Amino acid sequence: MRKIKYSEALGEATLLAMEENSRVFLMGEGIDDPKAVFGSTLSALKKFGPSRVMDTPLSENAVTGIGIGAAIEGNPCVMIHMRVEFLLYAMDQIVNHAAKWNYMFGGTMPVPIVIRCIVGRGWGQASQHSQSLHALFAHIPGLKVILPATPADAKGLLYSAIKDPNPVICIEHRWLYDKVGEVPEGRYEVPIGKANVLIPGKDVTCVAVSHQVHEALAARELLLKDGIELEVIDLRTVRPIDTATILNSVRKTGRLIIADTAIKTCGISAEISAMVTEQAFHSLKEAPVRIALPDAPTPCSPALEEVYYPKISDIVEAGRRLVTGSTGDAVQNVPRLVAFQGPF
Amino acid sequence: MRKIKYSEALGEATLLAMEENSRVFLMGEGIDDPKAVFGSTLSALKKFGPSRVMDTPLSENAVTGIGIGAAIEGNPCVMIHMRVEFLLYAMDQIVNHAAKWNYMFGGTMPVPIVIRCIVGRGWGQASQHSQSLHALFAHIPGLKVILPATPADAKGLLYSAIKDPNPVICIEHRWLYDKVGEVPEGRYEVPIGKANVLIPGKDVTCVAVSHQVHEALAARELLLKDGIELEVIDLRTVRPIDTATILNSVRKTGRLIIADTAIKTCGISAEISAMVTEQAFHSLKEAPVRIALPDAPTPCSPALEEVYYPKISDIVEAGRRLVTGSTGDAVQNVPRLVAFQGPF
Amino acid sequence: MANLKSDTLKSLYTKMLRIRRVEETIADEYPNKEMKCPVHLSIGQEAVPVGICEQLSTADRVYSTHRCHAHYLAKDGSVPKMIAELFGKVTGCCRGKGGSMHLVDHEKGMMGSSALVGGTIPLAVGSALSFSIEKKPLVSIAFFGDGGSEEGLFYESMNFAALKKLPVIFAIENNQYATYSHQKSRQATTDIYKRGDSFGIPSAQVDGNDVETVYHTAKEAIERGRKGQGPTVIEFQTYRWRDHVGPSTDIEVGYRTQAELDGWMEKCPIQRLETKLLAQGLLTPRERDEIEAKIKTEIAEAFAFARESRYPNPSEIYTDIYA
Amino acid sequence: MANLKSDTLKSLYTKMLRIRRVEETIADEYPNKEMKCPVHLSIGQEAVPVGICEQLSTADRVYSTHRCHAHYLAKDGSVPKMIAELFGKVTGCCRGKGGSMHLVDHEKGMMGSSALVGGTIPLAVGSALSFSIEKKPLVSIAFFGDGGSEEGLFYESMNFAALKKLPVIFAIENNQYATYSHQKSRQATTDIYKRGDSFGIPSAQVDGNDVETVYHTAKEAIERGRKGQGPTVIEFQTYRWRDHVGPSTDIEVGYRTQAELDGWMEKCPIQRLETKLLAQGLLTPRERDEIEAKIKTEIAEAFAFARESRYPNPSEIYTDIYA
Ligand SMILES: Cc1ncc(C[n+]2csc(CCOP(=O)(O)OP(=O)(O)O)c2C)c(N)n1
Ligand SMILES: Cc1ncc(C[n+]2csc(CCOP(=O)(O)OP(=O)(O)O)c2C)c(N)n1
Ligand SMILES: [Mg+2]
Ligand SMILES: [Mg+2]
Repeated sequence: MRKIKYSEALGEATLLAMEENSRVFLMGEGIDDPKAVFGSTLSALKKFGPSRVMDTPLSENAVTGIGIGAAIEGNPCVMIHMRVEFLLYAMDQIVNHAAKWNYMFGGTMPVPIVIRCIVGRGWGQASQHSQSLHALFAHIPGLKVILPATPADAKGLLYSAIKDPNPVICIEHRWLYDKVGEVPEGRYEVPIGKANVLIPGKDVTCVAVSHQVHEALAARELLLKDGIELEVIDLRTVRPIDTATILNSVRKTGRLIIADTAIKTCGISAEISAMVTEQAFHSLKEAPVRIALPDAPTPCSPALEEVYYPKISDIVEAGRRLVTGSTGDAVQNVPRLVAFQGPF
Repeated sequence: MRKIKYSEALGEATLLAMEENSRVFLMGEGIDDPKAVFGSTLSALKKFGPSRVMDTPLSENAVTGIGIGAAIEGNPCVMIHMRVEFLLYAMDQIVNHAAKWNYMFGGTMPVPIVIRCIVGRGWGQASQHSQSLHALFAHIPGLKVILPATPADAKGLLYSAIKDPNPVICIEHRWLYDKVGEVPEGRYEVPIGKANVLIPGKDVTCVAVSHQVHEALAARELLLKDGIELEVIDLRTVRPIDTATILNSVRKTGRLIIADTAIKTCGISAEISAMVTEQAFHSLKEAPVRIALPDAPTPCSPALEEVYYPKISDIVEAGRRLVTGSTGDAVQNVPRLVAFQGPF
Repeated sequence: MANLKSDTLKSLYTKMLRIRRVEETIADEYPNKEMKCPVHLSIGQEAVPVGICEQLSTADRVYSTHRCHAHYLAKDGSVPKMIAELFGKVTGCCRGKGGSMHLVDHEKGMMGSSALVGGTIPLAVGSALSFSIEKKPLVSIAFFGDGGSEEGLFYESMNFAALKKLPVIFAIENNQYATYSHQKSRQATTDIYKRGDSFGIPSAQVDGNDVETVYHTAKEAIERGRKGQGPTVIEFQTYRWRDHVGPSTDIEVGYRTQAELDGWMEKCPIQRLETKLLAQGLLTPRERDEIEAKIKTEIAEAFAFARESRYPNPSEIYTDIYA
Repeated sequence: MANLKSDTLKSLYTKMLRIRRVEETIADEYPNKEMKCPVHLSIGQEAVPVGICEQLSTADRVYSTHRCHAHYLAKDGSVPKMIAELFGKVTGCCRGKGGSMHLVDHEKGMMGSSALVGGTIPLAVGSALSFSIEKKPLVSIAFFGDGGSEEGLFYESMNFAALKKLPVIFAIENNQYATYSHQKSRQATTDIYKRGDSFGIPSAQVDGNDVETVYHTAKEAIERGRKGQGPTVIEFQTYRWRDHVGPSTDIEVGYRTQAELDGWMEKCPIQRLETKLLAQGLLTPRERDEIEAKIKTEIAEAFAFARESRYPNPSEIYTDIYA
């Protein structure tokens, strides 16, 4: 299959949905500028121009509400924010309005909006530009929340999201944008709410989210050297959660690692742990392990970033500990995933 | 000890803090009106007048930021919102600014603000006026989050919060306002971050939040009839969580119920369950049980409200199931906690 | 300002009266506790919604607030479905899920109302954006109060609507109060409409208790919208007679005076039109009584319908969370 | 407008030049990847912060944005602590936790800067509220851009400040662009200051590349604030020479023309003042060279300091989350 970048895959999904439904449109700050949201709106812009790829003022709250209103009126909207933090200006519109409108009005008011946003990491972007806030949205019934981790999912999930009659938050990790992978051509849907068993393994289940999927895959290779097979599940969607796929796996392995890009406390990793414990307690050989961010804002200094983010070796050590009871020797030959370098 | 209402206890804490520090002030929409936030700002208003009990425009985002700015400048601010939902307009100021300011600036910028807000329930307040959103704040390092459940804690925790040099979110359940209880006179502090073992019990631990504390206490009485002793712990603070008190209890009982006022998925009940499983897995006789709201917005109709909210009997049944393996017969003589009646 | 036709005037009168009587009945029945939800009555403020909505088609849109009864009824919402909604019955316009603060009728163009002050302003602009994209000669109305005008959403929405020349009308019902706080204790300047000017939007301040003035001012704005000439801001001066929430009067609360209320009751929009119509012989006392009687029956039937309807099944908690 | 004293003029000149040279050095050094954080340079926009901050005491407050280098330096922030911060060193003004977008110096009254556009506007009003409560004759400055003026926070903050007559100055640096979007594609009307008028706030639009004009306009506003007469809105017209973020020029991106940039470079605020001072003999070429040399040394020392400083210990991740 031909390979393309994650950013291009996002673009393909967008273009496809816009071609199929002439009422679909895009909105966001500077999304029609030459950088085109790291290339992801480029093809749409070329084909449909700024009338359907609409630049907006720096007014996240109203603009999100306007997108919601247009969506209710029958123009499915793809709203793009360059950082997930900017959504905090629009929390009222998202949580109190988009998530409630159809329910509150007895099913008469679907809201087909997709809100795309990017998670930053590295190059000293610091406390206000590096948060992973999907747990905030995962707590809210009425929303769907996806985090595509591969180019194929970027296309398939985003395409499904644009066609979905409900508000979908699509959270994209900045480090994924340049990842290259096989992506089906043409119409390609990945269902929202279905996790993906990327590689089976019999010893330990690792449910990973967003960029952590790639860390889990790398950890799998290292663990194989110790004779430990990690089953890597890409969670893909954090609301609704695909409990069946996770439970199937844990019932088999009896051991669970959850690798999240967000803060640990009250994160999605807590939910997965609690849900599995609730439903498969007697299958569990050991307590589930959460690999996530420490309870601190993101620091700027490269020296602190280095220790702030969990590492592939953390997953490896957790896997060893779950199987052998000990983290073992220092993990050797840990690959370095491509880091994003400034200036932005 | 003399008994007073929860609302009066809030008022006492406020007055005390304002008397001790002449720079403390209150802000909020209509907090100086004759209803005085259900009486809780009345004493402050009488003593200090509208210059220190300041009415504000309906501009939650800026007003919260202004409170933060005044707090940074050295005027500790108590900001009051009549519903926790209104905070969603101010999420950026709370999460991106208040929670980060001291950290980001290397410890030079403490933010002594308390943000009080009320959780609605009942009388058809519906989807936009009945949410319990403490998990959103509990996920954010840099914030502290308290939910006083008793008049004594209303005084002690709020007083501690106002003296705290950090941003504290204080979430008050509307049904607690008229509860009467013993409250120490004069200076009275309850430390933030300490859970409270309200009644010891050897069989099952129940960690309860806010109004659920009272449901847990009622459930305890009913469970005693079955010979089951529930240890009721009032969590009090959801960030930081008092893990030691919870773990001590679960290590003793081996069984855990978490009773929360919020949505279950990604709620604080998930965090408690995950944390306990992580740290006391081998003490657990059964999987922790979460009693919380279903994954749906709040409906208006009284017929739906009735089934939407978990009941005392749910805690009783969970307790029985954990101890005996069965929920047993229908629970008899369940008390009805006083429900709030309209019009507001 | 051309004179309105007598049919139009009678229609305006009937609609205002209908709103008044529906709300008065709600107030009377409220203590029976069959309507278990907060109610925010518009008694005294009927002219604004009626004067505007009289000129709209069902494809034109209205977005409203916590105080939404009058907007819903002016946009031809059904009375039985409204009362059933307040009763929490499955026959209500939201199947009992919304209650008094969330009236809706998609087919009539009543797009819903929010309990978050200011929350629907951008939604109305969203409808207007859709009309503009689809080149439909339709308009969208954002109703909100003086309090709502303090939310940043209003300014962000005005800028966007003016920038993209969208057919939206920002219809501000300035009743001077937000709950019990007077506008002067919340706003630096009380001429809200001037803030519209500063975005280059045609803006006006008019008597919101004179339904003919409302009609004429809205007419211009609607035409402007339909022609693709962009948004309009209209500040309507009006006054709420009852308590902020609940069925009663509230002078005893102490935030306003009886004299102030009396002054505004003299400017009752319905009485004003009735006096004029009677004086000019456009309405006879007998016709008036017939209208009253018809409304009375309609309301009685609506309450009977609400009472007889069943509550939603418990399983409805889980329906319509997603479309 | 009285003429400024030559000392003041020289001070303005020196401060602007210092900012320019610091930022040019950052740009030159940036490719070495020792400064691992996004940098937003103010080159071309030095007159606004300098013209205002020259008149402030350390007890007066400044709040800033992602583009905060010039504000920090104009408010007498230390160059070595700034460069160390960009290097992520523990000797930085935030102990390495903040980076280029978050410069701070509490003792100098530089209260911090936010990477969220508009985010610091209400914080500055908060300082002004504190001054008003405590009856201190101090002022607080909210610096932000044309983009920031589109956030609802600006309007909510203006209303509050005007209502409570707070000593805050809304200092808008209108450089016409937000990232690569021109103001005209984001705003219905480009005279931002008029929106201040609509709240009854004295508002003005002035040449932000003429430091003397900046100084005089700010002077009035500061005096008004100190006297308890309330806020002022000033829109300064200026222009950014470099890319939105990063060290380079950006004509090749294609969103603006070389001609437009050239036109604004001719209005260089530093060159303008230098030409005038030299012409009037208020500055000799020799003095100018001395100033340049001094700045050069200062910067070299700052970079050396940053390089020699150590990184924060890993445990610092957990310090200062709470005070
Ligand atoms: C965002 C938000 N803030 C505060 C409230 C509480 N509240 C409900 S109605 C109201 C007053 C609104 O005043 P106005 O907009 O003038 O409308 P009116 O009630 O006068 O019709 C307030 C403060 C709310 N519901 N939402
Ligand atoms: C709330 C928010 N929205 C968007 C952004 C992304 N962003 C960063 S700087 C910028 C442009 C800001 O323009 P302006 O306020 O004019 O300041 P300038 O960069 O021109 O100095 C944008 C859109 C952000 N950081 N915060
Ligand atoms: Mg009002
Ligand atoms: Mg700009």
